[in-house]
Amino acid sequence: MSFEGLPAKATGKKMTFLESIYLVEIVRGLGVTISHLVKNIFATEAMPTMQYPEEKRVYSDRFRGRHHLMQREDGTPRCVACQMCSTYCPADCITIEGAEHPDPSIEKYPASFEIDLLRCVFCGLCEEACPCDAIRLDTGIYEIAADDRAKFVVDKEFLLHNKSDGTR
Amino acid sequence: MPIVLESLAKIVFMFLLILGMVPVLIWAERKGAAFIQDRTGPNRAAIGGVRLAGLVHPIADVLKLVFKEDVQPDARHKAMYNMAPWAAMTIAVSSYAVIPFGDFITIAGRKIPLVVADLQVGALYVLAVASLGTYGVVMGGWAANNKFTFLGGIRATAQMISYEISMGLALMGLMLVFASLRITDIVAGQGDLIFGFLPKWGVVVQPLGFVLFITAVFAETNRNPFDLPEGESEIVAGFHLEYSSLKFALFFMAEYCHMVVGAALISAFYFGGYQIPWLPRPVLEAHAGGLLTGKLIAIIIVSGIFAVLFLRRAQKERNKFGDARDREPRIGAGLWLMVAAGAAGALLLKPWHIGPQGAEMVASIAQIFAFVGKVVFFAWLFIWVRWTLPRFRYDQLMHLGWKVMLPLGLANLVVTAVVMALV
Amino acid sequence: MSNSQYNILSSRFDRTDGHKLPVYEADGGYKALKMVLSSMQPAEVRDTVKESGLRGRGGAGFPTGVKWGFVPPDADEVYFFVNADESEPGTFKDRYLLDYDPHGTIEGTIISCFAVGDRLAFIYIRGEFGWLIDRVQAAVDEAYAAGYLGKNILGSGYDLEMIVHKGAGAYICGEETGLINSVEGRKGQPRIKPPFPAVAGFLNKPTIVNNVESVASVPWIINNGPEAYKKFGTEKSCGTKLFSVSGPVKKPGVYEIPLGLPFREFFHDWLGGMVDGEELKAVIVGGSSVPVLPAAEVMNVNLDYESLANAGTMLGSGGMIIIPESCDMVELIQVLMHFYYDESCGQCTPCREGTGWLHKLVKKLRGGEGTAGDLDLLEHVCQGMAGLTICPLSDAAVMPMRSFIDKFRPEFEALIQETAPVAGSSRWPRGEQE
Amino acid sequence: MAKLTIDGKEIEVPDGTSLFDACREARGEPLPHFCYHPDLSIAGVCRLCQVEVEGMPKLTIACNTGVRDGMVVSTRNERVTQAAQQILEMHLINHPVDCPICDQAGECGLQNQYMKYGLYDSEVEIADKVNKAKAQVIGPHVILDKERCVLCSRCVRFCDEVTGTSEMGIFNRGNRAEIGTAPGVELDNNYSLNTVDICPVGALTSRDFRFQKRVWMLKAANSICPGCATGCNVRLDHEAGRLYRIKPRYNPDVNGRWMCDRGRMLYKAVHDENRLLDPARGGQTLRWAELDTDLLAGDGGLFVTSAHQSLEEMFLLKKLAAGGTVCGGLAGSDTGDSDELLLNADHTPNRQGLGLLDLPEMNGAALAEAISGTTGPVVVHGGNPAGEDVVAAALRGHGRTVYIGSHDNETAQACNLVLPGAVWAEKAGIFANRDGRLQAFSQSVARAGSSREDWRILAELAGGEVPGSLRAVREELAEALDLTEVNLNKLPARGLAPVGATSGGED
Repeated sequence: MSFEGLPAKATGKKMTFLESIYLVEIVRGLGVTISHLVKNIFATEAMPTMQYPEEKRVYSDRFRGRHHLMQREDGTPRCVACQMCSTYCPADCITIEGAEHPDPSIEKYPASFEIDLLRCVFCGLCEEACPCDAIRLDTGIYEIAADDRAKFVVDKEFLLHNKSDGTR
Repeated sequence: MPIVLESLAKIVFMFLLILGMVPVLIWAERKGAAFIQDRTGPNRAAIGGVRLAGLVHPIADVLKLVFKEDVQPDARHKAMYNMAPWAAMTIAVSSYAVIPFGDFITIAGRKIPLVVADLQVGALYVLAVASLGTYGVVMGGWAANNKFTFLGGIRATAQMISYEISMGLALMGLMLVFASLRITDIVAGQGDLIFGFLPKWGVVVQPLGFVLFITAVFAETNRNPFDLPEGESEIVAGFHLEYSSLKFALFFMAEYCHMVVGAALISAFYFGGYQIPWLPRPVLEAHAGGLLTGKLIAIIIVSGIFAVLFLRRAQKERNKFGDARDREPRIGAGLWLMVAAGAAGALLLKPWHIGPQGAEMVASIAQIFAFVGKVVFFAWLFIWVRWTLPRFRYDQLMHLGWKVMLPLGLANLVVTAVVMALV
Repeated sequence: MSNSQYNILSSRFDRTDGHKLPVYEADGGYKALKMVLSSMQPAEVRDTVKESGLRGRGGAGFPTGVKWGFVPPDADEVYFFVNADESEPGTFKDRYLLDYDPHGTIEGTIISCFAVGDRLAFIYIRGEFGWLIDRVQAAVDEAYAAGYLGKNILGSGYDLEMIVHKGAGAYICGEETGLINSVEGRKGQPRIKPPFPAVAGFLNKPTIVNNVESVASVPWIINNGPEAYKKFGTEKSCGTKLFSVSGPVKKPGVYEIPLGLPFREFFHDWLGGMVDGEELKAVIVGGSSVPVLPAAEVMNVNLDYESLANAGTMLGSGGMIIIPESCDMVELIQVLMHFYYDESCGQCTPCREGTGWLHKLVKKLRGGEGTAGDLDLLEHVCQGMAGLTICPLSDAAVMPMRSFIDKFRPEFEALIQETAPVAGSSRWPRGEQE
Repeated sequence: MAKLTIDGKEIEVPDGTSLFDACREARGEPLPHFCYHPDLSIAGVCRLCQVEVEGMPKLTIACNTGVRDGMVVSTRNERVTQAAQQILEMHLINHPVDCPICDQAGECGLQNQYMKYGLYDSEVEIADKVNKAKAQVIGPHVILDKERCVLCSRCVRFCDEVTGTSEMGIFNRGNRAEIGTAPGVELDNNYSLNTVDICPVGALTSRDFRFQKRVWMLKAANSICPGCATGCNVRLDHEAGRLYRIKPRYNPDVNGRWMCDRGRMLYKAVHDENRLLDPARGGQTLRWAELDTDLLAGDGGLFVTSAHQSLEEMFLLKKLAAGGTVCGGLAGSDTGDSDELLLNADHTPNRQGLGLLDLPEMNGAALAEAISGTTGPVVVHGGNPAGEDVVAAALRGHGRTVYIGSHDNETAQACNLVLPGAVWAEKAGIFANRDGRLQAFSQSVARAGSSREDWRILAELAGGEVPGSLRAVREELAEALDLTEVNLNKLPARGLAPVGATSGGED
């Protein structure tokens, strides 16, 4: 679709009589739409529509998909429950409860970490706010569906293993 | 007794025609909209993995709507609420009674006029039933007891009143020209030629009347650009907001029935109905054999071309998807080949040697096809316009109805009357 | 090692058994005390000392008589401390004094206590000087036995008790309030001033803390009069001063010199120049805490307070360190920085964190991991430490650091040239950019 | 008075004021500082409050400088701000910057001052920092993180000067110096959590509040501690209907800047599982609407309030008991530990209020007798008189007993009708402290379950002429107390000192 040739802004030009009775313009409009129709019938392949479940659009690496919590080497979350993300979150969708970690070198860890995906607006500010690089929206998952509201509230275990390779 | 059978047969035919067109129109609406907007449109519903370009969708829709839960508002007016969709549907279909879909057909020596009820005041009947059409909408809107549905009903009423007048004025011009209120007369009158070459169609003798009429019909059918009763952007879904399941389906179907009726009225009043231009009935009957042969040959050629195209595509895309859809081009090719084979089989019956009785039958069927073809075109026009024009604002709608179309309709009537008086 | 010409303090360094009371008395010891107790008023003693122009020999150079005058005249209790917590690297004059002439210090202390009206005196000796404590304690015991200490000294009605206090080992206890804290049993760290100790010090009573050398000069001044004392030295820097010289000179050791002696003369004539095969590179004149002077500059200075201040350094405690050409200045500063890092008491933030940072940076530099901005960073750290703390330890670390970079920058730069400068490292301050 | 010029602004302050306070007054905000605390001695170790005094060659710290007439001081010139910035940088060199897991984040001196005076890029690698012990439990209430400490010594001075217990000290020297408790000693005095309050950084944090909530999410409400008769002014920090901690609020006439650890833990009672949530008769839960309207029908009756209730509630109960006997509750109940600083032996907040309204307390036997002796209803409002067995037995023996209270206790068990009242954090009211000082507290969190404000319950029980609002109750109360010129709805911030009494507390 090209916008070339269109005026950059409304010109405020007076309509001619022919234009003002509208009929000719309607016919011209019909011509425009039918030309699209005809063109597309004979060039189905050229249409930009993707056959979604079979074909998938390749998104940029920066695409913000479903969140995931980064793990330390031992599989525990990197998150230290500082609640920067929940503080910063414009949708107020992150709920964290901190607790004492048995390992004194970690000190604080999230006893629970929940994200309400229905509230989330995928703005990525939680990533920005995180001082530990613990939360990322890098799974690339955009197919988020469930048959129950409660299932959209995902917990720490889910987020820890929420990978784009489909292993949850 | 035979006359009852006759009428029943005609009613059934009309019903099948209209109801048969509804799913096709829905399909055309969706696919047409999609192609106009550079999309592919619905193509998911499939039978055994074969998708048939979305043709299965209307079936799936019907199944879905039939089996869906019928959610009803607590505060509805029960009787009205239940009646409304049926009213809409019934009224939409009933105006068809007076529209001739052919001249006549002779079966078993009986010359049967191809119209359900050849009323003397057919045109008035049309106007009357059309204005009843709004009742379904108003009832539904009011009975659901919801602000949005109510607004939709109100809008429908106001809109109907505004455009009914223009519609009537436009038709009055036509009645003056053909000097009859009987629709069969009007259609028959359009078989003539004026100046020896121009078909005496309503659109030719009443061009302004045609414009007013078609605009009014669009408005009466609540189709874009006049679909304010269901203006999504302001009142969610308007009058049918509170309807679901089969009742919603009825409203939905009523809209398409309205479209078919509207298309039939336009064809009957302004495009010669079943008349084929330059081929009046006697000429048709005289050359029936040749015409039929030519048609069959044309069908063989065209369907052959399509079959070849599909075969090539089948060759090319043998394993494009890796599932049942790879069979679709082959099925298409098979269908076209069957059509070609059927036509070729018909040729074997030596259609150029049909007798006078056969010729008359062919002529009748040809005229029915002509009528159906016109109806299909105007039904498509409804769809086409919908995906071309934006919706009016309500004040624009009223302005157009009262301050443009009404004066123009009056002027048209006066001018027509004067011309008729002078001629 | 004394020079007979200047024997105010060092006359008895060569004396056999000079630390013993009979020998001291035989040399005319306690004569001044007897004179003071028999014929002078405390105020007279204070005036005499003030007139002599004696300046504190601990490093700051504050006139001793003036300091005594700060004691409120109506104070009921006054305490007197002799600061023998000599821990400055390169300084070992007090140790000599107490080792060879403890009675000189004790006599001076008694006179000073009399002058300020004190009844209890402490000699605070650095804990590492184990033998010295025994020796001084023995001398004090002798003095008690001889009636120079205790009740009614020499029948004058003046009482004085003297305690030899063993320090617990921190450089900062040499700072007067740190010393007081230490004796009180608190953590040895300086107190915030005001109030100054002369007004509220030990147990919140007026307290005078004087260096050993200052106190030891007092008997001579009493005996010979302030005028005689003023004959030595220059107009503003009166008297003689002990210098403890270390480094590869032919004759290192403790020297008593008249203030104002040209360094060139001291170096060539007294010290005998460098040992063979070494060239003079630089001199730290007054102990490790003062700025260093390169050879070219040091040859033109005189050894007195004013001349050295003009040259950009300080007389300090007289711990002169002679640095030969073969010495790696970066290594030297690393040693010094380690000293201050280790000795910072940890009270004031700039010093506590700054000394550690300086040490880390110098260590990193010397390890070859220095980057282009490091010298600027060192200066930046110094700037954040200088003059912002309770006591001068922070300045003591900053002064050599700054002077080493200033005077021997090429040696530092040589270490970091091999390392590529860090690109895009944003420098202080960032706030303005935003 | 001394006249001095600070940043070009002339101000006059009394002689003996510290330059720090003079600067605070002139600037409208304090100088950067960590070690200075108005209630503690001067340490002068953080070195942040450097100012330039005309005539002095070096910068000087304002906290240890007295004002002098004619002093000209600059607090914002380049030299001063640069020094402050550099000293702040020194503070942060060995700070772990673990703000994400630090409970102090949000109310931290280092954070605030960095944002104000710092804003430089750090020159120190994390690996170069000096490591010290983290998360050391040093007492029943306090946890210590030595790395975060800026060695301001406020806690040391607090323990030396305020409590006199001297548990804390600074050990080691140089940048190895660290705060700690002496070997074998725990920071276990009754005021240990005040060290957490005065700690400008996250070195000392409360074990109780640890990791419970980020402080910036908390909202604060002013209140009065109900723990003892001292009536410390407190701030209730709450969020989403939950109390998280209690902090002292400055009131020089009552508690200064301190409060005891016992008082700080009282918020737990608000969210206790033991709370009464619904009205109940004989253990059967009711709805308020199902209560009989003629609960108090009959002659006389006994009405027992307690020293835990607010003045308004006592007053209303007294009014309610027009024809019956009124009693101030169990004499000598809720007494316990005390100390010389703040904690009073009387662990009720409003026993003086009983005196003001002339409600005598009874001992157990007398109360039991009074209960058995009345034929009318017995209304027990708050407290736990059935803690004494004779009273419990008497209550059980009486047919018409009503308990209005907040927690399920022996009295609630013994009475047949139980009405859930609000705890002090859930309602507003006035307490009279040990000196008779009237202090108002306000509601901070929503009431638990279907409990109601006590004054509303009492007003409804009374029926007939009931005041429609707490405001109206207070107006009547003021009249009854003969405090006509005082507006009880708007008590002064420091509370209303009793007429004729000396200003209480440690002024």
